[in-house]
Amino acid sequence: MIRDERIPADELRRIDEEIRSNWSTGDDVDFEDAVAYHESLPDSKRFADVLESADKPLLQPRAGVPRLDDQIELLEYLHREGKADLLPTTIDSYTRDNEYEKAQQGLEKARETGDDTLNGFPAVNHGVDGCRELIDSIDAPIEVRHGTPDARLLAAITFAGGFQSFEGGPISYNIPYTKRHGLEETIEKWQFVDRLAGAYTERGVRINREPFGPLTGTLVPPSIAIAIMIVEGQLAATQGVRSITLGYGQVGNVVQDVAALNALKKLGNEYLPDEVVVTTVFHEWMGGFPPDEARANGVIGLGGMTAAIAQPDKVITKSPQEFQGVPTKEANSAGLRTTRQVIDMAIEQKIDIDGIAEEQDLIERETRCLMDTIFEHGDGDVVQGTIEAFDSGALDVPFAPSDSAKGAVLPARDDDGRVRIFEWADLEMDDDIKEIHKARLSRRADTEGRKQSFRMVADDVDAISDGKLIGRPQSTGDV
Amino acid sequence: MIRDERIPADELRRIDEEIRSNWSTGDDVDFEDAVAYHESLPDSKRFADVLESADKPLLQPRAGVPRLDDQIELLEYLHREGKADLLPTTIDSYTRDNEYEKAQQGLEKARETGDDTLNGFPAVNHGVDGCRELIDSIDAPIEVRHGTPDARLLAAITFAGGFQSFEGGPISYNIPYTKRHGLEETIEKWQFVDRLAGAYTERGVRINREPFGPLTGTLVPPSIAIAIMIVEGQLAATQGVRSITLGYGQVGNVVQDVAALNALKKLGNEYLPDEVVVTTVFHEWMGGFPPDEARANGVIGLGGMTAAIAQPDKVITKSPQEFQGVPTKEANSAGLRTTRQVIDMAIEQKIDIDGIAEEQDLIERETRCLMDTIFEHGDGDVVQGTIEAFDSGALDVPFAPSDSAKGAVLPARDDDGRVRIFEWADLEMDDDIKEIHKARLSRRADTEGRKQSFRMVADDVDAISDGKLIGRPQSTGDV
Amino acid sequence: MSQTVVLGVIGSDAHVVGITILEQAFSAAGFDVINLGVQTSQEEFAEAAVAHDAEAVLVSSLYGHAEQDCQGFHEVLEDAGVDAVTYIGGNLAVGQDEFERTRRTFRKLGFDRVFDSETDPEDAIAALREDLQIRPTESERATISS
Amino acid sequence: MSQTVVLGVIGSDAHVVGITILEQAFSAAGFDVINLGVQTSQEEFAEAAVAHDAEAVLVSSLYGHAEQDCQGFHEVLEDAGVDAVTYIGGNLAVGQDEFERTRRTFRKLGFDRVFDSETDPEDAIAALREDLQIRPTESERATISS
Repeated sequence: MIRDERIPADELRRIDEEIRSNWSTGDDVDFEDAVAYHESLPDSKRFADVLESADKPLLQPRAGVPRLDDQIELLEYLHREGKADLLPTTIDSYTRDNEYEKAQQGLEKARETGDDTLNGFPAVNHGVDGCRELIDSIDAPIEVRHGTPDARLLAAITFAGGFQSFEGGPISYNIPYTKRHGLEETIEKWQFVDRLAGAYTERGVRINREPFGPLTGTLVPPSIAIAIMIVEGQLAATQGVRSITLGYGQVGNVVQDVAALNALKKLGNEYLPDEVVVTTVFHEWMGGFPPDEARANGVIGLGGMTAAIAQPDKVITKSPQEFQGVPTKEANSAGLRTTRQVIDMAIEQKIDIDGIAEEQDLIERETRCLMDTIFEHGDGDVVQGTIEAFDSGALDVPFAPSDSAKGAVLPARDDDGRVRIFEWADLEMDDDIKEIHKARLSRRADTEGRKQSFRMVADDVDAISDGKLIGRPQSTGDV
Repeated sequence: MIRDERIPADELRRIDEEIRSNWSTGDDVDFEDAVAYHESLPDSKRFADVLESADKPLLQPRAGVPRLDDQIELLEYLHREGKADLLPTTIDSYTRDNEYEKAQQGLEKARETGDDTLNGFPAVNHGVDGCRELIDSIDAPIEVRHGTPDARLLAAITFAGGFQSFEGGPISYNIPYTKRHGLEETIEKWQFVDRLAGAYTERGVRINREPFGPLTGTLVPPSIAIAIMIVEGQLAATQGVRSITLGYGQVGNVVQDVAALNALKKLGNEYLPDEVVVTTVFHEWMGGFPPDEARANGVIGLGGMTAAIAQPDKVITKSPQEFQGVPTKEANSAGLRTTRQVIDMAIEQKIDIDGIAEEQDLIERETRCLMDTIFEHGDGDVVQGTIEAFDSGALDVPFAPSDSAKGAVLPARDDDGRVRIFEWADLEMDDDIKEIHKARLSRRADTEGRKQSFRMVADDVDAISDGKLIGRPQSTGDV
Repeated sequence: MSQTVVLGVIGSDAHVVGITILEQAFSAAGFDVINLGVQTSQEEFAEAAVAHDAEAVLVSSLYGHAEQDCQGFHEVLEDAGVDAVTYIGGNLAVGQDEFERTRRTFRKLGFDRVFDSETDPEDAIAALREDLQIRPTESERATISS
Repeated sequence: MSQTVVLGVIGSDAHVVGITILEQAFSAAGFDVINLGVQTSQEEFAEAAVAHDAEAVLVSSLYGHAEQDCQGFHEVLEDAGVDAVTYIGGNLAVGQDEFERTRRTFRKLGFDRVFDSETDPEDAIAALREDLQIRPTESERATISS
């Protein structure tokens, strides 16, 4: 039975050898050589150090194209024109499904035709040398971003390739991304990823790990996201990770977002071991964007404003072309610069909003309920507790496509636009907290003159892309 | 000696006939016919009613081109694509200088070549019928915006032409716009404009008047702007105006901007007669914009956020192309929609920021000092008081090009980014208030490790276009 | 007696929000809903329709590959002996394809009704009631008219 | 003994912020500043330079018409008997003109130095001190080195 225990060194070596045989480029991974390579990197490329020593929120976009030279050019552009502080390398979908052969075909076709036949950078296929060429070319830290349930080979190659930050985790890259991977399976695989990062850490190469906070990206109640962040942080810490960036996706209510980021930082430091350096990352709105770029800039502006007030360590930016999918590099840079301008204009201002402490207190209480039920479900073991709590529905994520979560809990905004829980299903929560949510949603129903119903949920899901925060019924809105 | 007294009816008629003879189109003005025309307009075109009955901030852009058909097309576009609630017609520079012959040549050249040979709509040359064709074509209220020291003929023609709102005033369209027009002269001319608006008002056609709040647009301390707004409101009220929209230009510090708009509304209602309906308009940042459109969108985003919190009755929007000058209609619409999105997402949220009441109290005390000195300078007459107070420097506007103001007072931001007064010159103010400003600026100097100097002023003037709010010395900023 | 609808997102598509809302809407409207979730194959739709004796099969697709995912779908249903009303809705074509053309394409593939992504759940429910000749219950009518 | 500089915005230009800052900067640096303000004619510059026996005439222009506003300016100064250092600064050309070309144009018109709109007041002061062979005072040197 899988538990929250550190993988022994010999087991680490065994799995490492096994997974490196899954694709030809796995042969080139040599741990000692990799440590020496990391040691040769200048301070400006040490992800954990740059992030942890920053005195204001650092900005990072999303970006990945199949060919190495194109990826270098893209990241140089985002660094130079977008003034990104931290850079990403987003991995393609075939690699996320461990389909390295298909990724290889796509990469070769991209090289032949010049078209972007893959939706990201197939780092496994580029291998250790390809990754190092990228790291050598860009004078900034770079993170691997993906969405891979089984990211073991990707981690082995990108760590050896010089990347010092790796997004994802067994829950956050399972529940929102895939239907049929069991939680036990993804936890086991991510224990290896974390253990490998821990092995580098032991040698002085602190690989930064970043659980994916936004989860399904759609009105996720803050306490659910924070509880999952803490669990993934604990699992990583057990395997020896010492630099952990906990994530949170903007819900659009400034008070709730600031309160949630405060709670994330506080509870992260409280629940994770002292030897872990905890940082936070704020994702600009991950739900549906307006099709209109001008309105999209408004959404980005609100994100920047929230970041200026909450001051997370990092902000993942959106672009005005979010609605269309992958943005041009120009639009990606524009999103960075719009965010930068808002943050730099607002961050020196003292903006203390009433009610943040109360909202933070509520979020913390909710999170503790969820953490308690996880520990209880696992008799003190967080791995077993997580699996059992998701299985019983005591822990749940709204709009989860995975069979590993019930996906029965449903959120809706209250009259102030804060995300509350409309349908609790089997989610574990103290009754008095449930009463608070109920009362808030009831006030909204009164305002709108309609009954609380799934219809509010549906309206809220579309609201921001339609130009509002709260999905009010048409008749009470403006024309 | 000119005083704050209503122009008698016979004098009104005499001036009216005189100024209507200044250009051929003046002949077509017939007051009774004009009243009948206004009465025929639908509710959707009644500016004062639409503005005063709105339940959220209405948005209005700036826009004016020489040819009538182009102006109709432009306003239709801004209404349809930009979703502007209120529309403008910005007048050309020749008309502002009463050079109707030059405006005529420009208009004829525009008609021949199709080029925009004037920088606005020459309403006097288009005459009453031209204006009415514009009013008939657009299903929204339209305001005349200009910058004309002597706007008597422009008012006579545009009022008869169906416009129901008219920007400007004797101080706000003198001090920031022109060097050599005396204040006594512009006050006399604007008394006629207001008296004419009052004559329509008496007949049930409430012409809305809007003093130009941003003044020189560059770090104007809120109390100076508010005092001038109150004076212009009083002058208009004396002449019979009953719908007055007091203006304020964003300084970029959210607390100070919200406090200033609150103070503007409160003091406006307090100082103006009860029979006047007072509304407020917030101008998005009127100082230098970043050359980069993405960064400009950040500035607009902060403006929208401030508007959502302060909830003025109207917002004058900026476009991402502000730096280049006159924006394309697409960019103008984009500025409207970015602002709308931010406001609509934030306005339903309860965002109460600490310190607004204190800042508002300070602004109110400062404004009362200035109002007191104006009344004292004029022995109770606001017209004489204004002239004398500007003459002595007891009332002053920073960066005023006009010879009618000393322009000796200088602003600088404090450590929180609020606009304070660095050089008082002869501005009348209680000593304890001066001490507050001095202490705030001293704190900034400490932070920056430099002495208070004009250098801060220069740095602050450029700061927002350079990407920050406060003009910190390079060495303490980020790289 | 309540009627059963089978609901799912076809192909490799993992967009779950839409069907979650549809599930809630059809349940609230009195239907028995079998929600197959995301990434559902043609065969899984057919099996579920047979197993639950479904009156309707509602297919959702949002990632732009609906046309290829639905090739041969109605033959699979027929071979399994499914005789249900079939609807499809979502972002059914990549790019700025005119919706009428998209509707014809999916009608030809055998769907009884085709909806775009802007459709309210209520419209789909009303359509299904019409197709299955069900009347709203008394209490629902009261809600509608209130 | 302090030296006198005449300062103004030439032509119909009404941009006042720049010269306000220059006025403060030159005053703080120990010069006697005669600020003529905005919309100043060539003749007004010449008259003021004569009346105050100015060592330098500093012209500002930000609205893009500097070249036409300055045609014949140095002849006007010469006719009035002005023998002063002349500087011009601001946005001196409309559009994306390369600055070196702009500098040559205004040097040819007779200006001793030409500055773009990004120039710090300190740079202009340092240049003027060099041209007039003035050394910073003791206290100013202390400020500069601190």
